[in-house]
Amino acid sequence: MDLRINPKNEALIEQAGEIARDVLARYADECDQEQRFPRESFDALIREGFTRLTLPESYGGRALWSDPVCYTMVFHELSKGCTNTAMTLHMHSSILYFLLTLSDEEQKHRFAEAAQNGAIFGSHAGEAASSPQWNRTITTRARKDGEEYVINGQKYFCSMAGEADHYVLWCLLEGVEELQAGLRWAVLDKNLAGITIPSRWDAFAMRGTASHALAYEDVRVPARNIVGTGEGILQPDFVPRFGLGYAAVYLGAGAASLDWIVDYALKRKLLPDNVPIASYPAIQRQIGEMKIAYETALIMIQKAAWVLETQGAEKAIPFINEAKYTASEAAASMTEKALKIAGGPGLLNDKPLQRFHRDARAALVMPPSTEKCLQMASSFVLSQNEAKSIF
Amino acid sequence: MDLRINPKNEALIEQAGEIARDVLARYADECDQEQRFPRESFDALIREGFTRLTLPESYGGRALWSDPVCYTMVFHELSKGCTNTAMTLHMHSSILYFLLTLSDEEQKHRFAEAAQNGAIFGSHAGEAASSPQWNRTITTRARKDGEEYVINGQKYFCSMAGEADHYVLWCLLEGVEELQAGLRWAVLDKNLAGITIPSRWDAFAMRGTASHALAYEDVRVPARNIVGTGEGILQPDFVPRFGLGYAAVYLGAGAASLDWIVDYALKRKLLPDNVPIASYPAIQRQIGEMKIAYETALIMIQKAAWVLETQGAEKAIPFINEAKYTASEAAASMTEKALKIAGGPGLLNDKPLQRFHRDARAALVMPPSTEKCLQMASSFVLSQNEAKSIF
Amino acid sequence: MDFRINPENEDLLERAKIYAKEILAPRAQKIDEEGIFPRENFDDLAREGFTSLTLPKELGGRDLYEDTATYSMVLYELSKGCTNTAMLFHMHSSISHVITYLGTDAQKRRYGEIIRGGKIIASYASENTSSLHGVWRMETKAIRDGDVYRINGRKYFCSMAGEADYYVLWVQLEEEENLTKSLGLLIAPSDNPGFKIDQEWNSFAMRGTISHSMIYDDVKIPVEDLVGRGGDPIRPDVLPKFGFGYSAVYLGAGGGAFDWVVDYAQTRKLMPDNVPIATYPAIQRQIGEMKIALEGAILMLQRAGWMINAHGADKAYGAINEAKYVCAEASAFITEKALKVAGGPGLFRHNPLQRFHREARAGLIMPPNTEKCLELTAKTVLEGSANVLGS
Amino acid sequence: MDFRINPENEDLLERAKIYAKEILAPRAQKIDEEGIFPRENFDDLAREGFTSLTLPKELGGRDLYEDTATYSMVLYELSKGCTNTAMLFHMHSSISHVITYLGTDAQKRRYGEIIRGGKIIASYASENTSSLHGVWRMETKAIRDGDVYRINGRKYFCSMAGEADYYVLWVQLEEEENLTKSLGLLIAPSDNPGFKIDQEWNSFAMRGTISHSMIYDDVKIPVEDLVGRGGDPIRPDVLPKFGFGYSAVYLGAGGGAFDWVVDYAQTRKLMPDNVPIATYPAIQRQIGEMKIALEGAILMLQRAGWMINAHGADKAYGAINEAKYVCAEASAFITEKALKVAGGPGLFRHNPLQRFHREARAGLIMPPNTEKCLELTAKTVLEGSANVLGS
Repeated sequence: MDLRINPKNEALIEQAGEIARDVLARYADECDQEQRFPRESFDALIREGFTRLTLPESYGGRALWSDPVCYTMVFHELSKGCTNTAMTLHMHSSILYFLLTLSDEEQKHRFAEAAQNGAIFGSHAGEAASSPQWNRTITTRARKDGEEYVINGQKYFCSMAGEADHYVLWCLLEGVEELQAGLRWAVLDKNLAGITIPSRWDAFAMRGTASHALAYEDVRVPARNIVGTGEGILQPDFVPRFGLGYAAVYLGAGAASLDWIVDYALKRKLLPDNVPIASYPAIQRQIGEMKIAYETALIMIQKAAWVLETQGAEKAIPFINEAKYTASEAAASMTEKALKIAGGPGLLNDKPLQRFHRDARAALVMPPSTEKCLQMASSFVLSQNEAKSIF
Repeated sequence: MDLRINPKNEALIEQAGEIARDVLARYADECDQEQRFPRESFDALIREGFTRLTLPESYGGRALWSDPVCYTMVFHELSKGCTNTAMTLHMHSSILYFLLTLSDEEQKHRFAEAAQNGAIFGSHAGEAASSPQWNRTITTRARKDGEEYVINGQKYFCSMAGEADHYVLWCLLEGVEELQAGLRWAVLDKNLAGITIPSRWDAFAMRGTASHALAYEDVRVPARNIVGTGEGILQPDFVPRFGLGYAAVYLGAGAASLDWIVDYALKRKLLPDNVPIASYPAIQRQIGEMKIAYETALIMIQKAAWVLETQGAEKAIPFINEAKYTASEAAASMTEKALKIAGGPGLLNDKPLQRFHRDARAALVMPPSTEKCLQMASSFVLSQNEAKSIF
Repeated sequence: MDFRINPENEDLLERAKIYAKEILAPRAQKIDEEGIFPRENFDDLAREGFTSLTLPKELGGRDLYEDTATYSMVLYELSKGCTNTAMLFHMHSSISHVITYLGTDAQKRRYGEIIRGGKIIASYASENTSSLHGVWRMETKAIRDGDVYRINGRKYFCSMAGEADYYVLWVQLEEEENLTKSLGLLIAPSDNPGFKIDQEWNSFAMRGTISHSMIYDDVKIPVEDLVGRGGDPIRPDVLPKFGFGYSAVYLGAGGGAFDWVVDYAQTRKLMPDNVPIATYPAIQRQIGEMKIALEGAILMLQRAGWMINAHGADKAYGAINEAKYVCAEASAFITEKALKVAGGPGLFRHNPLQRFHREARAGLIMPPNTEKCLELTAKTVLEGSANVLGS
Repeated sequence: MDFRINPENEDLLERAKIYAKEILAPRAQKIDEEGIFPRENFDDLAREGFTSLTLPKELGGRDLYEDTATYSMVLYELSKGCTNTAMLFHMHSSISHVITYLGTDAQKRRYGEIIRGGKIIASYASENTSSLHGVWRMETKAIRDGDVYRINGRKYFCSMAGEADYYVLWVQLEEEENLTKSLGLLIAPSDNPGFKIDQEWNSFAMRGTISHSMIYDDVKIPVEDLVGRGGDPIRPDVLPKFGFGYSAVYLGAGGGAFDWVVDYAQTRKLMPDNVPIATYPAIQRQIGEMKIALEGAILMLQRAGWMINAHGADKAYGAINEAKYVCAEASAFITEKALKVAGGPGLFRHNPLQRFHREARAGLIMPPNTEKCLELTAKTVLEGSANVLGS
């Protein structure tokens, strides 16, 4: 047993922490309040190479998904500064990794080069909501027409809609009903004709992710931008990697609330006692609960990442489910406790606590949801072979 | 709105509290440890008229089920002294009430007179466990043979087995499958030939209820001891009244733990502080939680009892379910908190706290169970017509 | 015992339900988002006579503080439509009651007329924050100068600052430290030139209460506008009336969320099941938990309300505290669970769930907060009584 | 990062599982019910070499305290078979380690031989109870008298009193108040005539630890049986080793309950459904919650164990506290939930669930208890470090 982080990437985690504090945190409240994409933060991340984290080293990247523990810790650190930035960068980084996995050589080179030059990829998989006993349904269709494909469909929860340079869509070849055979990814320039935003992301949590809906009406895309052959398109590690990153990002909201409230508790004094409220036992008790919830969630995430690295996605899925559950519940309970400790001032919008609290609510419902996690954890125990799909 | 207890029966509630403190509490630990029926307590209750609570006034009774609020409060008070005594007396009192409701005139007189003279009736309905989506299954059969009926079957969780003077069984007339038509109650002298105890009640909670299994093999009972005609035998208020009493009795374990721990906290001093632990904020916090949980459960029980009295059983069922849930959870959380507050000494068998804690565990599983209550509460909201049966 | 709402006031409850649905709910989102004062709502409620409900009957009111249980249910129902309006309505109504309760005949006539005329009177009291264990303090002093009081000081969380027609000032009338003799209540029209609004209220929750800070810069108020005598506002028969309604208002957020999510569960369908999610057992279980929590909180609220009238506000103090705790916790619990049940759509800003969720957070924090309630409750158990001022 | 159990010691874990199932579990009920010392278990474990595991390799052990993560998992696995045996095994093992860690070469040889010979050494330390915030105190004094120490005093909760072959005495060596210089560890054969057992251990939980009180009535111990120097036992590199194993043992109760209830859920069928209750979603959800709680606690345990070895026991103090909290709470949570899932049969004494449930309650209470853990954890956050003695 050795719980040290891979020393090779330790500096990266530290750097992520610094950028989070120095840059991301500076813009986080503003972007949240104005409900806009954290462009300044993203630009800084492009400059510092953080949009290339999952690129191969030959393209100036860090191939970070080969070290999932460090991957999660980097995004966890970023998230402490700005949950929205961390979440959208995670979407970009993961989809980029998957894209290169599925691409042919020409595509791989072209996409990697674009990313190397700072292009941002958004991943758009969401369609109408599926029940917990889920079979993925894809209604977006791609019809071949000469050297082009014509895309029609609608997607929901499209993070970085209007902000990413390229949209990566999941679509089904027209005339093919079987997912395994007909599923493709289309990589679309965001400026292509026929792409519109029919409804905007207007939510009380994760407000800066620009997760609008996107409609595609007869959008024509060159055939070379259609990725995948049906073979391996439903790679078992795609969805788990997304989920693992969510856990790390959402826990960031909890961690930020702990940092904030500790600082607050050490400074805040009430009359007539005139000692920091950190000296009150009732406050200490709650900070103790927050800290322990945090540590438990963190080690659950690290273990899941480690299993993913060493034993593969299929083995890791139950661990990722459990980590997502634990991290979400920890983030939710930590931010709630922090609000209680802070009292009235914690409600004010000029302090970030209420933002951490709101963002943590997304953790409870974003896939895999609490209910889904419980169901999967249970089915893993009750029969060892049912735990495959996690979203 | 008027939340005062009916003044007519107030003195009775007070008297119940006195007997609980003076008599029941004295024998409670011993009966629990030796796993025996609280005979001394029961004898005292017979002397004081508490086995006649639900008899009509013409037989020296108090007709207490006509005032369900007082009924629950009396049993709640008794339970603070001894959960086992309160529970078994509740079984006796309720079954006696139901028996007289269903009996013909001759039977009514005979049973009431027996009860007036101190006879104890045990109610034995339990058969093999049913699923939450329950339909009652009765496998015990009564075959007519001249002026007698011959009973065969097996019952579980028969409180006061070997202790009650009469066993009241639920049985089905042979040859009739339809419950509504064939269900009868048989009132058996406990000494009848053919009655055996195949397995004894050996549990870690409610150890003094003598809830053994009872086997009936060709037990011959005179026809005049068969009660009911099929008409009204499944009275809608029988099961709810049982459930309401359970809630009151189980909450007694919680109340007793609160009383005990308050006394303890005011006296217990730790070195080197040398002040009562009641002065520590962390202790106060937990006592505050216990008290509030208690008050909430109590008012839920009282409301359910009031609805039963004023609007009838059918209307009251959802309230009784909710009261049972709240009371069980309150008893469980209160006794758990009390254990935490007491520390090591609370574990010792020479103190009653561990008994309260164990007895409260039965509250969580005894019908209607937590799960059943939640399901019923939910179905009441989701469709107003599904909330009829509660066990 | 009688749990029915006083028949004499039942009409008010029915009307509150209708106003909540037809008048308040449609405007609630705008009030929340823009953080504006619900002036229109007040005007409509005034037109319906609701803003005079707590005036004595001889002044054209319904004397609703004589039936605090119904009063609290009216607040609860209004709050399900718009938490902000209900909160302000309560502040106006409680001060209206206190003015006529403590005032001279001349004051009763004068303010009775003003209130019947639809004017709004605001009540606030916050000074520099006091510690959990601290006693009340009042730094704002009123110095007698001939026929007027001259007042200088600073107040925080002043609901309706800049919007109410009249302000209520809580001040210390003399230099004497003992507030039970010196705390005074003054009323002044809000256009008094000495009132300065200092800081913008921009909060995560209860945004429509526009609770700015205020500075009293040599405010001059005629001595005849002192209501009652020094110390009267914190008399044990007066003070609890200010606080009690908060519990009802905050519980309204939970009630609103509950109604919304039940409706949602009955209509929301997921692919490919295509049945309402209300049919999933995991959803049902959670609706059951919410329902029971809501019922318990409502009862605790009604119980405290009833005690205020039946035994006097001073005797009801313990019950009021317990109700505050249960209502705030239930509302927080229900809104959080509702978010989980709703999934992604619950986060959308056009759905009221996220608003209820935020409002409920203020309930946890507003005085007496969770910790304070527990401490006070523990004291009622450990010492047999709780000081009204909570010191 | 590497979460694998050290391959060198994996065999121990496998063997512990087997012993738990084949040796310990079948005897567990009798030990619990009769409150007897598990002598047979110790003899069997000694024969398998397990009672020497923590001795250094050169003394015939496996030096298992050099791999505390595995040590804790061994305890956890044994505890699933018999919590009492695991607890006593841990006490014996930790003191065995400390003797050889602090002892002279002569002591190492001598006690190494004794331990390898299957003798049991007991460790206990309780004096009069200290308050949550109190510092350690030691009233039992050892007065040097020529070649012996003469010891008088009284100890509480002395596990294995009357049964261990050797006792370990925690005493104050001089009159000096500073325990970091004067606290000494002495060993004596249990047949020393000065040992008097004072009170019978009759507890609700951990009945097989027979933790009587003891009186040291002028116990004479040769000076060469002092282990280490004054203050050594509470050195920050020594003291945490005594406490850490408790967490693993108590978690074992949760683990045992979990295994039992999963098996139960897969076999238990209710009428008339006739399918295992494991197919009910409400049951699945709860099994999911239990599973995740268990996984989190195991990880926190392993993390603390790893930190003891990787960074030193003094640096691991925070992690040890956090593990204690999480393990105790998880075990309490799991056993309570398991009771609910099991229903009535879970209460039966012949099922081990009620035993696990009771043992888990001791976990909540044994030091550091929940409140203490939270306080210490808060201090690590608020002050950056926690004092080893917890003052």
